[in-house]
Amino acid sequence: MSAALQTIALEKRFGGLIATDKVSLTLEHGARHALIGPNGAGKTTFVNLLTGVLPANGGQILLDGNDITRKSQIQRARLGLGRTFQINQLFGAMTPVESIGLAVSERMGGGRDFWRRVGTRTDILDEITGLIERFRLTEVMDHPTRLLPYGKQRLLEIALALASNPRVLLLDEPAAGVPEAERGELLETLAQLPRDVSILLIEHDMDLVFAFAERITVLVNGALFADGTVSEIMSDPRVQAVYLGSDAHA
Amino acid sequence: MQRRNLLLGAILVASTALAGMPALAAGDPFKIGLILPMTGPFASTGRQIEAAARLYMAQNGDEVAGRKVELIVKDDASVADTTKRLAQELIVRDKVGVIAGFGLTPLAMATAPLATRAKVPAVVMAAATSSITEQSPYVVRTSYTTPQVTSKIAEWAAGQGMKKVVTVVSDYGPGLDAEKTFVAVFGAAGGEVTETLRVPLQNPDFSPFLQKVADAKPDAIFAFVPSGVGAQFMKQFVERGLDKTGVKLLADGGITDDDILNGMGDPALAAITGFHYSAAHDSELNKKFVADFASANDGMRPNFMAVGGYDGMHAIYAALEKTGGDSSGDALIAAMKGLAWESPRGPISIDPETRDIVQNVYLRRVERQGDQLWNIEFETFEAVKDPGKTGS
Amino acid sequence: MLTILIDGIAYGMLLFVMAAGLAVTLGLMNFVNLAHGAFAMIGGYVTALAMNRLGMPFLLTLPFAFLVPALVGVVAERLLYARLYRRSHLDQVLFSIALVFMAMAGTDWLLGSGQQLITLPGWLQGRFEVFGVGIGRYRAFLIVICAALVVGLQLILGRTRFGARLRAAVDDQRAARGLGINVGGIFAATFAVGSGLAGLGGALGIEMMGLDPTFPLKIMVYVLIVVTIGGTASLTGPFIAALLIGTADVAGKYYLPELGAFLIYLVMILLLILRPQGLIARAR
Amino acid sequence: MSDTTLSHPATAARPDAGQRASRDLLRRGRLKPAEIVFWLATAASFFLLPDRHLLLSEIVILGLFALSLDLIIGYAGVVSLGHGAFFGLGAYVAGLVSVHLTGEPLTGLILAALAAGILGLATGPLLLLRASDLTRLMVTLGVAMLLLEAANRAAWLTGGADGLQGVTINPLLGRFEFDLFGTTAYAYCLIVTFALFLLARRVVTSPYGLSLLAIRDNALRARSMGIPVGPRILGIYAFSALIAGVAGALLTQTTMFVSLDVLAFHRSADVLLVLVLGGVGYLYGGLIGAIAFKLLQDWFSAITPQYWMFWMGLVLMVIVLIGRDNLNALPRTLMRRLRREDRA
Repeated sequence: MSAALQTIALEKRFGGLIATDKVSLTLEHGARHALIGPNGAGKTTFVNLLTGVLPANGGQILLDGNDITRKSQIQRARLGLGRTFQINQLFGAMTPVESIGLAVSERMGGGRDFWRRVGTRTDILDEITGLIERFRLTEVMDHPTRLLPYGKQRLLEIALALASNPRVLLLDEPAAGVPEAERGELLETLAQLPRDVSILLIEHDMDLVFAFAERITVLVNGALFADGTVSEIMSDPRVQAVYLGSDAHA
Repeated sequence: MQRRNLLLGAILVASTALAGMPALAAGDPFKIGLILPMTGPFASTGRQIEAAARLYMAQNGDEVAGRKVELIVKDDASVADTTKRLAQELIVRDKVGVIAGFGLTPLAMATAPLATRAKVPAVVMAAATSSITEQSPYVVRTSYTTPQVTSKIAEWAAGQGMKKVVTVVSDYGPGLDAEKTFVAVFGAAGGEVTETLRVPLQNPDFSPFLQKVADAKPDAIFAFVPSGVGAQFMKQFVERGLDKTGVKLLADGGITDDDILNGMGDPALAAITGFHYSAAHDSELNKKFVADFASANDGMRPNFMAVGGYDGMHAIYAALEKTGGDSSGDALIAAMKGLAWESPRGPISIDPETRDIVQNVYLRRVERQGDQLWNIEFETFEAVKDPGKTGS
Repeated sequence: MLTILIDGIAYGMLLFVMAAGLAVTLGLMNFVNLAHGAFAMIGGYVTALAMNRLGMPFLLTLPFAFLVPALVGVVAERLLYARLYRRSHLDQVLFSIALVFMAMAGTDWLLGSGQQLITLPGWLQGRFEVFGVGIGRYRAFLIVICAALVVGLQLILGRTRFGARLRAAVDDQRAARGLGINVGGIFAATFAVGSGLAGLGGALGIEMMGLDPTFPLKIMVYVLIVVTIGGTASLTGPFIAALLIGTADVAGKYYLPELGAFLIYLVMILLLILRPQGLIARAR
Repeated sequence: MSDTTLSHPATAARPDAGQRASRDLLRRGRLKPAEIVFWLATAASFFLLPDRHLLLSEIVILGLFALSLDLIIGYAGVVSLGHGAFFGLGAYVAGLVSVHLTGEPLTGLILAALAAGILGLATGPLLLLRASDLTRLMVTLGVAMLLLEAANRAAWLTGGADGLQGVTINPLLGRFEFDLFGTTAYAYCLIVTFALFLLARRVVTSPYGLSLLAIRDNALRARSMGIPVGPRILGIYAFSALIAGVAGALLTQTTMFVSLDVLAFHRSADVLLVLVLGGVGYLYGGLIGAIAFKLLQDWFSAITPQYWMFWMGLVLMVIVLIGRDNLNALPRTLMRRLRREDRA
């Protein structure tokens, strides 16, 4: 059985600069996999290549064994590749219910429906309320998104990604900027993400990585530096030297 | 001043009504709806006509056949559907007896069917496309038609022995009308139009077209452009040295528009134009018209638009006089047909068949007299009908 | 052939002088100022009135055609525009169009609706020949003046402290503010220079484009085309765009008269399909 | 908890949460009292102002046109300075239908709508370039100008600069003749506009409309959710073009005339002005803007036919300077102040 997500010698150049250097990475089904690396290691470029924001210069991306290297952002999303953003990308004028409702109805093929009124399909409604509760947004579900506290916005960011029912979910620094008081709620929610979704966590925060991930890949200067289980990586002297030891942010 | 007159008139009307005089139609004021472009690129048309109409009323009083005449001016910004809506409102709300004005052809075209339906005369004081008067039996014109003038320019050019002419016209109705007439008449007289150039109306620069003319080396160039841009046209004509190479510049008189002729400077001296009116027309009536117009309007010189408005008012006054105050559309139109009078431009009449104007067409050249430039008439074609209709 | 090219370049240069200010205000302040043509009109009227009513010689009026709109520009910027920098583009469009309305009607009221005409000094009229190519004197004059302005602008932007600050502010307003640059002052100064240039363009353009109260609307579309095609990241883009549009327009009318007014829009649409961000896009 | 799979979450949802969610989703589609008042007032104008039907028709047509623009600007975030292209095409198609096919108004209306919608589909892809607002403004402007030039050139078909001659419209439904007072015309415009308004309202409050809002707010996120941004924008653009085409057709049919200035630049610019004046993104902006703009224009130009633009400009400028939000809040603020004074 093929991996949930796999890259083979994926490459990206900006002029002479190599941003992603033949990275081959495998994300198993149901994985809790973290991608770490110092600042400028090329993590964001890698995510952009995976999601199709940037076109790759070489190599392949396989989603469940299917080649998606040439597919557009939208097609990849429709094939089950979800993501969250490092900086919130939300719909400020909508409420959480509407945002999630939109994602759910898109998935169920209701997005082209220009006649039915929003909120009249009970199957969609049920899913929305489920997600709202799971992500602890019940209190604020009918408030405009831009007025929500940051931690709630962060939750909504993940809820939105999950609402599209992805098979693979890329979490791009989900805890970035969340105040300490709201952090616990976020971590708990992350821990409760459904197991059948394979997750690649791109993270800076080592506490979160150790709490969440089962496997870790280290990216340095755009190239794959180390790959292994949490304990393997933790005990790898090279990683400690290059990354864990030297990086003050860790 | 005018407002006070209006007020006085209103009081008069009110008091006669109150005095229990028989409520004749003749007691009501007779309203004239003047729809003009008062804003936008053709605003100067509106200004000239309005000023002339008011001058006519100042000179001839505001009472005709016992009826008080009122003028209502509306701005259509030269947008055809606005013209039509304003005309319709003037007819149904203000109950005007006549609609008048119409700065451009499509504005008149849009309104003509309305005149038919409402049986209200429409006096065209500016628009010059031949076919306007055919759109409705209630249309009367006191301006001129493009073929009327252009055909005489073409005849004259052929008479002068010119063989090869290039035409340069603005790419819109009147321009194409002029081009068609010139090509036909000049060709019939044995000349040849070697090239017909059309300049987009929104064109700030004539140079490429004039360069083409320079390359073609014709005997003369015939030009028809809207009056505002005529000055640039002539300047660029001179700048390219076309006057020195012996190419004659023939044009519809709009190019040396009296309104702005003075500012054009020496390049204007190059033009030979045909037209129906020059502010320099040598008659007592015209001298008084020009002087009164200037004194009432801050020194402004009346142009062909003004005389169209002035004569339009005369046609309305004379018709109302003739019907003895009967302001029904049919009576007024019948009265206007065949009217003939002396206008500042010379003797004119309304053709009873076509309701179009019959007038002299003059050939003029620009001359400097003192520190002013004038269109001096040097040849006259008398009582010219619109060949667009007499020909067919 | 060369005559046509030179005509086109002269026309393009003129367009650039009028558009330069708009490119900078759009790039720097992200303000859509559709009233830019109104400042060009002010410059034109300054020259026309000074020549016709005061009898000033043409060349002497040009500095005033720059200064008066610049002054009006700085006042308008501080009093009105500055309040709207943070508003949406649509509000800015509405506001600047309102300003155009007022400028047009106001000019009409003060000075009448007719064309303003000027008579150039004799040495600028007519044409001269170089190697058999006829060149209009006034067009040659335009090219020289505008080229000098372009070089001057580039020097100011590239070599002076003001230029460096301006570029910093265009690149990143917040960072520039952090560096202690008086962004507000730069805005006002730039707006003034841009308005002044437009005014100068208006004055130089009377001979070729005419001048009446509807001038701001007439010129607006052309200026916007130049700025859009050129991009707002630098002045080089609009400069190339202006020359391109100028020569394409003139040459198109000469060689393909039947395409007439189509050409300029076709060229614009094609260029924008190829380079949606303008010829020279912002590096980021 | 974590084993609650996505496909069966209903049992977990508390009923009151479901109701709240449903209420929130239905919120946008709900008819508000102010809307009912607005339409009642509009209907009343038909009976109360019988001698202004001509002006009112013009207002309604402009309002419908502005509403069509609101669909793309307010709901899809795509600006346009060339919407007159669709208005003009609709106007010409309606005119040509009446000259060459039939004077029956509804046929002309439908054909005009179709033609404009097809043009919208054809030119829509130009807007999908990764472009700034300015680029979009100019591309749309370019398209409109090309169409204007084409109409000017095709004088054999369009009548060129003189305008299309011979447009006559049969009585509406075979019974109501288009009268000189504009009464039939006004009723016709009102009914068509109201019907299209309801349609547009339905569309923008549908899931499809919600997805447009999402694209406007954040296209990056919309893409990552798998929303096909291009086709969605194209769809609303074509729909908007279709409505603009109907507005154009209404103008032709009620004035029985078409000339080149239906395609002129000032149409596109005016409608943008009107919409921005009324406010974007709530469908009523175009209608309210049209009412305000036209009434002001009518009023000012009755006082001073030459210089009305100055006063118009001044009013618009003051409106922008005060800010529309403050202006909308004005009645409330005034009421509050009045009440306070009452008490004092």
